[in-house]
Amino acid sequence: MSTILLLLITGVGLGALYFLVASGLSLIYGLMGVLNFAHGSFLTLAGFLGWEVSRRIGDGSWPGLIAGMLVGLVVGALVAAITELVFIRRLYNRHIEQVLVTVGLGLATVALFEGIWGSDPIQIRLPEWLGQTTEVLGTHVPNDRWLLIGAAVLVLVLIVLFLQKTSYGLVIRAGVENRTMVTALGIDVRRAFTIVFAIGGAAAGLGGVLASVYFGTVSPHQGTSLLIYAFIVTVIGGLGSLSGAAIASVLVAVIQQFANYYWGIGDLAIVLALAVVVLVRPTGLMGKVKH
Amino acid sequence: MTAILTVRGLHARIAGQQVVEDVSFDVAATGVTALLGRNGVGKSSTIKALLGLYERTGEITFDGERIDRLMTHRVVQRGIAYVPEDREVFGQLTVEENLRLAERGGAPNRAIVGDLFPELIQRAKQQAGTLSGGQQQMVSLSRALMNDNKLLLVDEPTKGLAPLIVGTVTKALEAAAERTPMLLVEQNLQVVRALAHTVIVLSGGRVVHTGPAAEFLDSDLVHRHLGVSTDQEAA
Amino acid sequence: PTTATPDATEGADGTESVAVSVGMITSITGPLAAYGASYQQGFEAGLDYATDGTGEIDGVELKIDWLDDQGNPDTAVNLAKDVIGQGYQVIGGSAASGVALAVAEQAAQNNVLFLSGPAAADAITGINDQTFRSGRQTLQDVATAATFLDSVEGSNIVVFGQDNAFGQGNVASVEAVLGAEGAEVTPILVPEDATEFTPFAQQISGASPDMVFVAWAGATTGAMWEALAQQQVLESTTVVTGLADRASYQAYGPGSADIQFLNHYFPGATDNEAAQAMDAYLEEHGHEADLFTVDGFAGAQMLVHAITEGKGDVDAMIGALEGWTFESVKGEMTIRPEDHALIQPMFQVSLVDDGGTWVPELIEVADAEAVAPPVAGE
Amino acid sequence: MADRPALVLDSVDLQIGGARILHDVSFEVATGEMVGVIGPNGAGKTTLFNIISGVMIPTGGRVLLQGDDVTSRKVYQRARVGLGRTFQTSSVFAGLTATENVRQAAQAKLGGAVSPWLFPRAADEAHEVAARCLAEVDLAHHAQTEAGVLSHGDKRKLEIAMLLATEPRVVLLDEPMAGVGSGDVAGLVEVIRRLHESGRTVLMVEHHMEVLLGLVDRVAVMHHGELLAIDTPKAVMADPDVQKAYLGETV
Amino acid sequence: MRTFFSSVWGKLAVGAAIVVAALLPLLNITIPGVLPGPTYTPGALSVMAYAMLIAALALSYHLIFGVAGMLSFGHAMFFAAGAYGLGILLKLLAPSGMPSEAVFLLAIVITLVIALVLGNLVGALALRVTGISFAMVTLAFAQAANVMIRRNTGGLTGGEEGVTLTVSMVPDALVGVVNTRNLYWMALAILVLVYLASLWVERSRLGHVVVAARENELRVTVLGLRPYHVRLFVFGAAAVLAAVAGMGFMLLQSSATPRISTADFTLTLLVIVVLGGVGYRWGAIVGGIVYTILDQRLAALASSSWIADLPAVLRIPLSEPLFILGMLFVLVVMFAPGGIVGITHRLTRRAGGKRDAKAPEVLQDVEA
Ligand SMILES: Nc1ncnc2c1ncn2[C@@H]1O[C@H](COP(=O)(O)OP(=O)(O)OP(=O)(O)O)[C@@H](O)[C@H]1O
Ligand SMILES: Nc1ncnc2c1ncn2[C@@H]1O[C@H](COP(=O)(O)OP(=O)(O)OP(=O)(O)O)[C@@H](O)[C@H]1O
Ligand SMILES: [Mg+2]
Ligand SMILES: [Mg+2]
Repeated sequence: MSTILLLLITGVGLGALYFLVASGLSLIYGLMGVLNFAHGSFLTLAGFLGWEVSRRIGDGSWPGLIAGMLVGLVVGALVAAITELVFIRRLYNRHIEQVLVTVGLGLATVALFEGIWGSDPIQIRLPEWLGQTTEVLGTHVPNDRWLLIGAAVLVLVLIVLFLQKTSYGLVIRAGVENRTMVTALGIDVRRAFTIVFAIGGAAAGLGGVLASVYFGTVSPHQGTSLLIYAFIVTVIGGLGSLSGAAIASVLVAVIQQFANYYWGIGDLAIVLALAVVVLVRPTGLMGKVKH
Repeated sequence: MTAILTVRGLHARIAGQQVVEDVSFDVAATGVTALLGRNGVGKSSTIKALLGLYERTGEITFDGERIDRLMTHRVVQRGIAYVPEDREVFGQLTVEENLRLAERGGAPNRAIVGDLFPELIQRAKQQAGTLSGGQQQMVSLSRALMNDNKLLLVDEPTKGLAPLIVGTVTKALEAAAERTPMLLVEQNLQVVRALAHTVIVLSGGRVVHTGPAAEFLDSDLVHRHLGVSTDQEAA
Repeated sequence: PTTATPDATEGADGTESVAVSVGMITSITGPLAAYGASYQQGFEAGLDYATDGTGEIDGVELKIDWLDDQGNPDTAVNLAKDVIGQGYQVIGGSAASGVALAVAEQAAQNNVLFLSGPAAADAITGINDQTFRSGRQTLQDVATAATFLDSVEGSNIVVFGQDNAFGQGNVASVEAVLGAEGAEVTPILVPEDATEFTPFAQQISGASPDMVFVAWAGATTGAMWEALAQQQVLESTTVVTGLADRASYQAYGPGSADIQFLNHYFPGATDNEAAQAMDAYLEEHGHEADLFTVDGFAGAQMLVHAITEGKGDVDAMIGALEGWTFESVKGEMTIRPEDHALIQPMFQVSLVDDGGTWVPELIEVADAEAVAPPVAGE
Repeated sequence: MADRPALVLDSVDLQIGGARILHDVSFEVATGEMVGVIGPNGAGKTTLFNIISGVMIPTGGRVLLQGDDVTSRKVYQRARVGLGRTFQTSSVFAGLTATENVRQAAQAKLGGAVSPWLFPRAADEAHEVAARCLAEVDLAHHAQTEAGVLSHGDKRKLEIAMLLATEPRVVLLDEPMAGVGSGDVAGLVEVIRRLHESGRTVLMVEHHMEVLLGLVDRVAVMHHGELLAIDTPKAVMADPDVQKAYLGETV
Repeated sequence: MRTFFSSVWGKLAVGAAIVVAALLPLLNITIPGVLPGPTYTPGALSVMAYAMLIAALALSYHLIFGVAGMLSFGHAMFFAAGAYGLGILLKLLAPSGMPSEAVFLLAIVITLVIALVLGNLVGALALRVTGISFAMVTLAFAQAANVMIRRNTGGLTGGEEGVTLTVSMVPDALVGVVNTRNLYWMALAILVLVYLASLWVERSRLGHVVVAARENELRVTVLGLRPYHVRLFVFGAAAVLAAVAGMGFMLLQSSATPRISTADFTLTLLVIVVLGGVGYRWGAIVGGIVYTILDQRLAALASSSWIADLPAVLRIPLSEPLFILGMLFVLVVMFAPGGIVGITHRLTRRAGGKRDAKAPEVLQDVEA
């Protein structure tokens, strides 16, 4: 019983991590149609720079961690905006090329990180409380999971508000379909694209810092290794549906937990789930049916 | 008659091919100027070049300002509305979202949509991609007519519309033209006759005729430039 | 026999002075670059030591090339073929087991001597006549773990590892070594891509074993140790694991003091003549000793011995190495003739807090014979 | 055989979400007959064509093609029984040349289109058919032009050429004249007339009344997803309901 | 598009290229910085053979990506099926007592059948969806295959350490550095075979339908054709060709590790095809060769001394081969959409005074 409870709670915690990684990806993919293979690098870079700042401000202290998270947000937003301005912008509506550019950036940046920070994971120090556990019905739940869950909920709410309260979502959905016509309506679609990319990047940046909290390390491959889960979550949730991504994140993580624990086949189980979803409901759990 | 738009020596290349060659014309500050020609002569390309959707060279002056170096959205923000030839509604968005996106400037006149095409109001929540061809054309027209414009560029507005609606649209364009000058591409010569005061005829990417509409439509130039026998047009 | 090249450019066979070319194929860049670097530093120190600072062997013209395999077996094979084609008689290096196995195959096919480096896979031992190793193997790690138990007989041992070749290999080794001595061995293998270890840690603490043997590698190490600490595994039982390179000393987290480490080598583990020579050489060149420096050192000693005795003739060099006993940094080492296992002492170590950082401290030296692996293929 | 109707629609219904797009549409088209379909925008004409060609599956009713019930058959299966169509918005292979476009159609008809063992040759039968069909719609001068860059009107003509090459027995034309220059309408009408006269069954949606009325045997009028009337052009034009729903007030 | 190579001169050029390639092991040509030694040396030959096998693999990927327009992330799986299939079968069949020639042939045939079945199975499922979903399904299958291989499933795949070739079952002429020349010719033969096969598929009517379906799927079905089957054929054919390259790889390298089954390895193929020029058969070949050589030689560059002396801002990026490759790739995608072959085409066309047919960006927006 306590095992099941623990699997569930830690599953939700892992799901929160997946969502933090996937939210930016899903936002960018859903609105802009850009499957961003460089997303993992956004995460990693934010993780590294967040760590560099936080250890200078106060290694293992709350102010240090909070500063690290802020830096992660800013770094994520900046890198994403620069990526969009320099690379993606020139390739509007050429989705395959956009994917390819991000693939190249992903490869190159991971190599660069290895060059700068070395290929070994670097241990980071965290506020003591995060390393402790909270007892829930006889199980010891690591405290950092609560932080992840809280952050994931916050990100979900903020992005949903952004989409509902501003017209950027509309402009971009239209722009992806037919950018020319949006400009012919007198709208500067480029700015909207940059902003959405930056927001997706900021979410990734926060995710990167929190991933390093989760693993207790920063390493050049951290982001990329999470990327595949983010892809799977995005597809299962339904391309472009943020709430779908949230549900799928938790679902995937919980399935993975149970399958890993009882049969040792967590990743096979996820792959199977993906295959089933894609074949039975190609638009994903919450995806809009295309006409 | 003063001109709202003057075009001098406009060239546009697509894929290295010259599709608009040294085109010069004026669009009068009032009423409808029609741009005519057979399929593939470059009518749509001319309009797109004006908007900056195609690479272009030449001198384009709108309302006293050179616009040939502006980006498309800036051109449009100067008060030029565009109804593209292939409707180009955003299929993934609802009708309402399509219209909302097109709202520009001070006071967009949503009422005009209801007056012209009551259908669209009922279908506000429908995905535009599922609309019938004619309904999409209505959305496309509404997007332009809703705003306060200084010039309308309208490419084949009646294409695919039922006769009943052709009548409505013709009247709407007539009404719009009273307020706003218009450059119109249209294959339906009856509509041209009803609306236009001047025609510009293109052939092979060049202007081959400019003159009053009625005079042109009644002459054998119609046959020469558009391939229509005069009696056919009358039918 | 070396390769017949249509138009030989160098290395005319035979007369008085012999030329021996050695291709050192190892990770200079890539994920194992750090291992490659310390191996190379150790090798240079060892060469200096074994040749008394001359870098030369009597009557032999020695040529050593360092080549980067980026940790990629295919690149390594291409490099191996290149040097074999040029008539090199010896290959060395291999930080990764996959690389070592692939290169060993080339060594056998083309009859050149292969001195494998840090790669720990048991499969390298006894793989073929041409392959030797200058490092330890997994079975020796496991045997060292056994030295932590007062009595193996009837004890309950959990092997906690990842479900990959490394983890499976460790389970097999523990079963072979400790199971044979009457221990009850329970493997708990976690899928390699898993990132959440809390439930497994809870499972271990529920099983209340006498000893937990942890075989772990890769990026999730920190998270795994944190989970073990959080679920009170470290407090409640003897946890044994291998102490890796310097970079990992801080990876075990706050629970470090509760972990018992078996160890291949750490700086300062020994203080014999070879160790002093190595440290002096490294210091002079601005390097620091690490886990695999000793493998490079031993590799160079083996190379020098093989060449001194065999003068570049592969069969003679193999003959010279088999059964050879020598003093190296770790102490006395013997190359077992049957399977070329390198019989060597191992260490018991603990981590102690030294002003905020964890540093290793020697508890005991495990005798070379006591931790010798069973003969491969028997 | 001969008197079996080419096409039968038997109380066809279509609902999407809550919306009723088609309601109880029934009519028959005799072999060799040409029927015009008119109706206000959004009446359901294109949807009807989609249902006949299998692009959409009705929620009720049956579709019979040459006597066979094809209601649940796939698009390609219906095409193989001899159904051909054009699209309201031109649908061509944008990256292929005009000739290659028509060639695909010709091969589909001649067989072996998907064979890995056959190679297109510059002088084989499919090529000749393609050249002939392009000439027929007056597009020979664009034979080597990539279809995607053709002007609007020219794409419409290309679609007709592809249709001709498949030699369908039942033809659905969705607004073939839309966007075609007034000077070229007559030529296209001629092509369609020949198509009909060679014994094919034709259904054609068209808002160009003057063109339509001169061509067709009967006219079906759609309104709000229902079949309002189906009768001779004369009778239909005289119907006041049709006047009101479709043509607008006549003076 | 195929203006140059479909001409008579083009055919001659292809023939000449094959002859020159076949003669290389007999010549003494040194290309410093590209090959490790003169062309007859085993080192140079094995690098070239490796490059040709990668080119053959890229060519098979070109069928799926360049011709059929399907973005697959699972192609490495079939290459791995070839390499592992051959390695495992030779090992399993070795004790059977059959003569080694029979074992060798049997293993090859069974591997081909496995690849065919696997390709059709995965294809049949994945092709039920299109676009990014297709990419994800193929990714998922490849990931599953990679997990199985890494786990040492059934004790057959050897986990991280991989499978080595059972040399005793392989013809002597293909074993050992002495015979590198033969392995080189084998690789060349495989490349030519895959080239001819893909030429065949592309030129056939089926290939044309696949291209048409890429352009407009509904239009194809309305003509009475089924895109599903032709796509499946191409997918299956590409899988078998990839497995052929994989078998050649096993023979050349004498070992296979899980690296060749990773999604990263498929990404490498994508990089190769784009680098060479999407849609050009020669692009895949040129890309494969250039990539392999760059990959091998950039490592040498990275550890060279003049890099070590540079300041950190330059030294760190330049000493990471993948960084250079990645950025090169980005530049090609952005500024040379036709890749290497595209550039040469444009140059030759310019030289011939014809105009440049590449549409400007603005226009492509309109078309999309
Ligand atoms: N991307 C392109 N590449 C090459 N030529 C093009 C391209 N786009 C259009 N053209 C050519 O430019 C010419 C003009 O096309 P345009 O669409 O302006 O004609 P149009 O007068 O509007 O014709 P229609 O009445 O059929 O709409 C055509 O011959 C067309 O083939
Ligand atoms: N998902 C949907 N929800 C609601 N209504 C829909 C949906 N899909 C289609 N419709 C409606 O079905 C009707 C049928 O459209 P159809 O395209 O058949 O009309 P049409 O007669 O061809 O018109 P036109 O002459 O304008 O082309 C339209 O009114 C359209 O808005
Ligand atoms: Mg036009
Ligand atoms: Mg319609």
